[in-house]
Amino acid sequence: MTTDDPFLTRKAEYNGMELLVCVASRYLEDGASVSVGTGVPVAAAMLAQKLYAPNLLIIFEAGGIAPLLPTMPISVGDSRTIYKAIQATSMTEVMDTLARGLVDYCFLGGAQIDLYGNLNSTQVGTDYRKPKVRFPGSGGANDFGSLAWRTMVVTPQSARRFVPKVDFITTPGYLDGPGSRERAGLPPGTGPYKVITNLAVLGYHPESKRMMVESIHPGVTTDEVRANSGFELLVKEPLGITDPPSEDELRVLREEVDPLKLVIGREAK
Amino acid sequence: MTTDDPFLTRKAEYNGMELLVCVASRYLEDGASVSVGTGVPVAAAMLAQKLYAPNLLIIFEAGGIAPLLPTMPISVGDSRTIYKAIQATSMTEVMDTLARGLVDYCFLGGAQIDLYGNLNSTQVGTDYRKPKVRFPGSGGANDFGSLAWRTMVVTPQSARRFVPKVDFITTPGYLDGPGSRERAGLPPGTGPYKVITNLAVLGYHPESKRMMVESIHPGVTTDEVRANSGFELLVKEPLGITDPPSEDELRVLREEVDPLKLVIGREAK
Amino acid sequence: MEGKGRIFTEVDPDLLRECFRSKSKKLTNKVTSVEEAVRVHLHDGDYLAVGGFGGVRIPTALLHEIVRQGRKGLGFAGHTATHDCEILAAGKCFDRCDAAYIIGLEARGIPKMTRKYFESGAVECTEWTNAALSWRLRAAAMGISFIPARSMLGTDTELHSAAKEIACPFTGKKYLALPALFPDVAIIHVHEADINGNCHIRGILVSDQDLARASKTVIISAERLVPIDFFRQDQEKTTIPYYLVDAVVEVPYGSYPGNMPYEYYSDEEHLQEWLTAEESPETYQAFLDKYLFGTRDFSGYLELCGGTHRMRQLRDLEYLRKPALERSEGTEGEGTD
Amino acid sequence: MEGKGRIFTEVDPDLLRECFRSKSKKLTNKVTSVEEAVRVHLHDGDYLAVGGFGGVRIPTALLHEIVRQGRKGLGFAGHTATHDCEILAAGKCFDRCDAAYIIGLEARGIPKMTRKYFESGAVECTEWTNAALSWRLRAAAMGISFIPARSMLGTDTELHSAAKEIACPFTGKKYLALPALFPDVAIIHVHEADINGNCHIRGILVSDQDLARASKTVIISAERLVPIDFFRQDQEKTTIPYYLVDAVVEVPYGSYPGNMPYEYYSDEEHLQEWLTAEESPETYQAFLDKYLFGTRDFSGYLELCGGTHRMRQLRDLEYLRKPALERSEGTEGEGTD
Repeated sequence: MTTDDPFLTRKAEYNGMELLVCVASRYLEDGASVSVGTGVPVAAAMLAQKLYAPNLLIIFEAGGIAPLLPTMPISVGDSRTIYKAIQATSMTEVMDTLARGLVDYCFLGGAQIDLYGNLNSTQVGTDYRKPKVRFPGSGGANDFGSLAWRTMVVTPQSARRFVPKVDFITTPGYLDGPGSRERAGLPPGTGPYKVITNLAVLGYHPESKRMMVESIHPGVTTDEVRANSGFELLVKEPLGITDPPSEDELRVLREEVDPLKLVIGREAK
Repeated sequence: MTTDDPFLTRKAEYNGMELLVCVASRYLEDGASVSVGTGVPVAAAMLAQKLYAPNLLIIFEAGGIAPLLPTMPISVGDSRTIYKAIQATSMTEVMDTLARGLVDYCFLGGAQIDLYGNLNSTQVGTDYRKPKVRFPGSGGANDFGSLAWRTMVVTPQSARRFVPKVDFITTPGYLDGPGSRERAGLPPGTGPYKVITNLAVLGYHPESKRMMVESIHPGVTTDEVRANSGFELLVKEPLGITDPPSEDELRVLREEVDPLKLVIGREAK
Repeated sequence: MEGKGRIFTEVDPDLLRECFRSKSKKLTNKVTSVEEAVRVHLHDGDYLAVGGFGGVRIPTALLHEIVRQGRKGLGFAGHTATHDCEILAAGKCFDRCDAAYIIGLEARGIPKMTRKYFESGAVECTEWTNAALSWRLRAAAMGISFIPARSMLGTDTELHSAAKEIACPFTGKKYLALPALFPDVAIIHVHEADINGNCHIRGILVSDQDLARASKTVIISAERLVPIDFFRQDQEKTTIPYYLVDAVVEVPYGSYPGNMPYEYYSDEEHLQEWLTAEESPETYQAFLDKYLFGTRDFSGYLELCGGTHRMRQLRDLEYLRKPALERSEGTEGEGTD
Repeated sequence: MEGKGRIFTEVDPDLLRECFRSKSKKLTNKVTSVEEAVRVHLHDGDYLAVGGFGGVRIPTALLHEIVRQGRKGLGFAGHTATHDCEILAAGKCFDRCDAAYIIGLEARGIPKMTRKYFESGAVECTEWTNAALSWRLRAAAMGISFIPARSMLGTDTELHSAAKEIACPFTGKKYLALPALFPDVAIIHVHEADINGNCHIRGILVSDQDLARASKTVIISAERLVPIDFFRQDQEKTTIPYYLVDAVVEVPYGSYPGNMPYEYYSDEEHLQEWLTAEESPETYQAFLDKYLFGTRDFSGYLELCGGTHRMRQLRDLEYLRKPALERSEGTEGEGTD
């Protein structure tokens, strides 16, 4: 993250989805393991593998381990996820592997996220028997949010989505704040790491565990970031500006990772 | 079991091991599953398969499921136990299968057995830290004795081996008597079933759970059976005489099951 | 904390032991029809679990037949249940659900009528996670009534589960005890099966090995039947052994429109058509009348969806090949199948 | 009841998580020599677990090297430990043991010197069963510190175990909580491995899948090295994935005199010679001096035991063939390998 990047001159060169993918990919280092879902996460992991992390171990929760992804999967269990893979195992064994502490990163999403990074993908409304809107539920999200070392969230940012308190904690962030994951019995050292939105990269304050803006994307203002959150965001000082996608990143992303524009052809919001 | 068999005229026609194998085989019905070890049990299971129980499911604890045994295995995990088998799985999965109640019969042995069918294959002497003689221990015996529906013991009979109280309960029989398996937490309906010795077939009294002679082998007296036990044996009334091996049994046993006399060439004591 | 949800299945391992004890271990011919398999083995009120991964290796033919036969009041294991959930919801077949992942079709979207069914209050849910359901099935496969786990802790997912907090007797650490999940009936689609029920699955297993072990009754649909020597000659092929299985049906393309790894890819266009049809009750009814209730069996459905021509395209997609029509004959090593 | 035995290994899953976290997930060349694998990865005092089934698919070359390097004070998982236990006892390598099956050689008999080692008080034992050790490894593979089980209850095996009785929170039923078993080092012999550590095992697995997952360090010996595409082209071959493995050595006949399924049968004559040698300290020392300490490495041992001629015989035995010498050349389909 540097602040001297001439992002304005490059503004037209990439779209919001490309930015999300490129930024997310930079957090994955070589020799690490990452559990990915479809869409931006898998694109980010593929990009990282091609640029910075040739030995990134990609894990799909349905059982696909270290495939040579020929194209984007549609399902986290489909044939692409085991193409020339090292292993096609069971979900149970993937979850065991997660529980043993072998998964460094995971990517999650949700309909709502709160200031402690708790995620809701179960329902709108607080009456469990009569939800206003029902969503799919945890899937493997709670498992990864509980047991992976670092949880990353890639999500569009809006005040409707960034709420002071989620209607339903599907997946644990820092729960009620410092110490509450540990009190709940979750393994120490795990938890929310980064939130990458269409506006900014956010992290968490080391003591208060509250969400904190770490860098804003080129062309975005701090006020915009604040306005698109339903709770008060801490802001890191000095605040960085996100490095825009490099030419290398964009070329590999467009030509090798997602030539059919399945991910980068969508709207970032 | 009939008492009118002219066993005397056939006395020379079979040896003690042949008798043991033939008698044991008769307790295995078609469609049942049996976990076997090497020696007499596997010979009995093979004989049963060829004569009465073509669909007997033979299970080896190391992972071999339903092999077409070409010859006697030397180890319960060796190549023979998976020859043209339906499955070569893990010990863990065999033990799971056992725990789920899918194993009808098992064959066990031991250095000592007591009046409730408890088995000792761990040590002679009651000081655990300083045993007089150390044996291999449970292996899978305790697991099968705990979780298989019916435990069969094939063993030479002597007062040294049939003791009032085993030095070490490696594998549970009826423990201290009626109700004690249930109190210990073992699954209901499981436990000792038959003891087949070189002298007699023994069962357990339905109420007292004490060992009881059910039939004596041809040419053996009740006194002999009693004299070769260190505790008082109950005797069923009327007492049967064990059917001696039939010509069919002997032919199949000698020609098809154990042509190399690996089992039936040994001493019955 | 103690989950407020209900446990929908029997957890007493001793009752299950009695049930498993009574299963025959004979090698016998278990081949039957889809119609008969469902009629004989699945009853109103049973708890049903579906193998595969929602839109991957699902027993579509069996699922359609369950709807056609009008099975009602089922319990349902929502273990990454996507298109399978959609089919059963179309028939309003279930009224209680262990929900780990329901309604949605992953990145494809959320079908409206299916969602409505859940939001209507017609379905009682207990919340879980994918790992929790996997581990609940493993506990059942191990013949134990509970197993400790470390996810769900501290969340509303835990609160609306039926799990209970316990302490490890060795470390004092907090765990969630998950109750074993013993389904009444499992339906699983596999690559190959023999008449006795031995099964071979290629690719991801999800939880199907444990599911077959955990279930009182197991119905298999297979892409193809093979002789028993297929397994006896190579035991690595035996994913599910015969003695766990109660019925076998042969259904080529039986996972369509789902993906069958190494066989054919998912039919995204048809899945999209289904999703679009769910926009309103009227369009949905018309869609279901045409594809589900208007067809006598699965082969009728396949014909409606494009028949062998479409299947050929999906096979090309699976193998990342150019479409067959674009291939010049005789120049491709892969041939034309 | 609460077992009086000692737990010899760490059970806190969080300490293990830190350890597993630090393992690299890179695909890198891990091939080394038997000598170096043992020297670098196994230290005095470590807790060791051995793959295979005592006399079947055992890593004999690694076991010999452990004795030759004089490793002492090891903990040892006696999980149907037969000839492997015999080798390590010959070197007096361990002083504590989780005993499920120790000392004996199944139907072959009980080696006197090995038994004496256990009876001498030099080895602290905690009692278990084969299932208990399998399930303890599975608990470790699941990253949990305990798992409920229903064997051992009510026996002296339980009394001298380190298990604790607990109640199921759902049914109230009594269970034995087994502590997870996380070995420091596992040594496992496999059929094929690649340089990264991906492994293929044929035939019975015993507990080796869980063992590889449960252990902090995993050393593999393989009959042969294969390219990574062996696994990428057919994922059914991947019994153990590379990221669990720390070192790989290629040792043809590496399970000798044990049986290697589909490769060679056990050498019952040599095992009998070993057993007979244990009749007295003098004969045993002479035997060990000749076969173990008098050989520089495993190939020297194989030569002493009859070399390729003997291996050929054991292969014939494995395949139930007539001995090679009796076969007339060119008339057998199997050829001469």
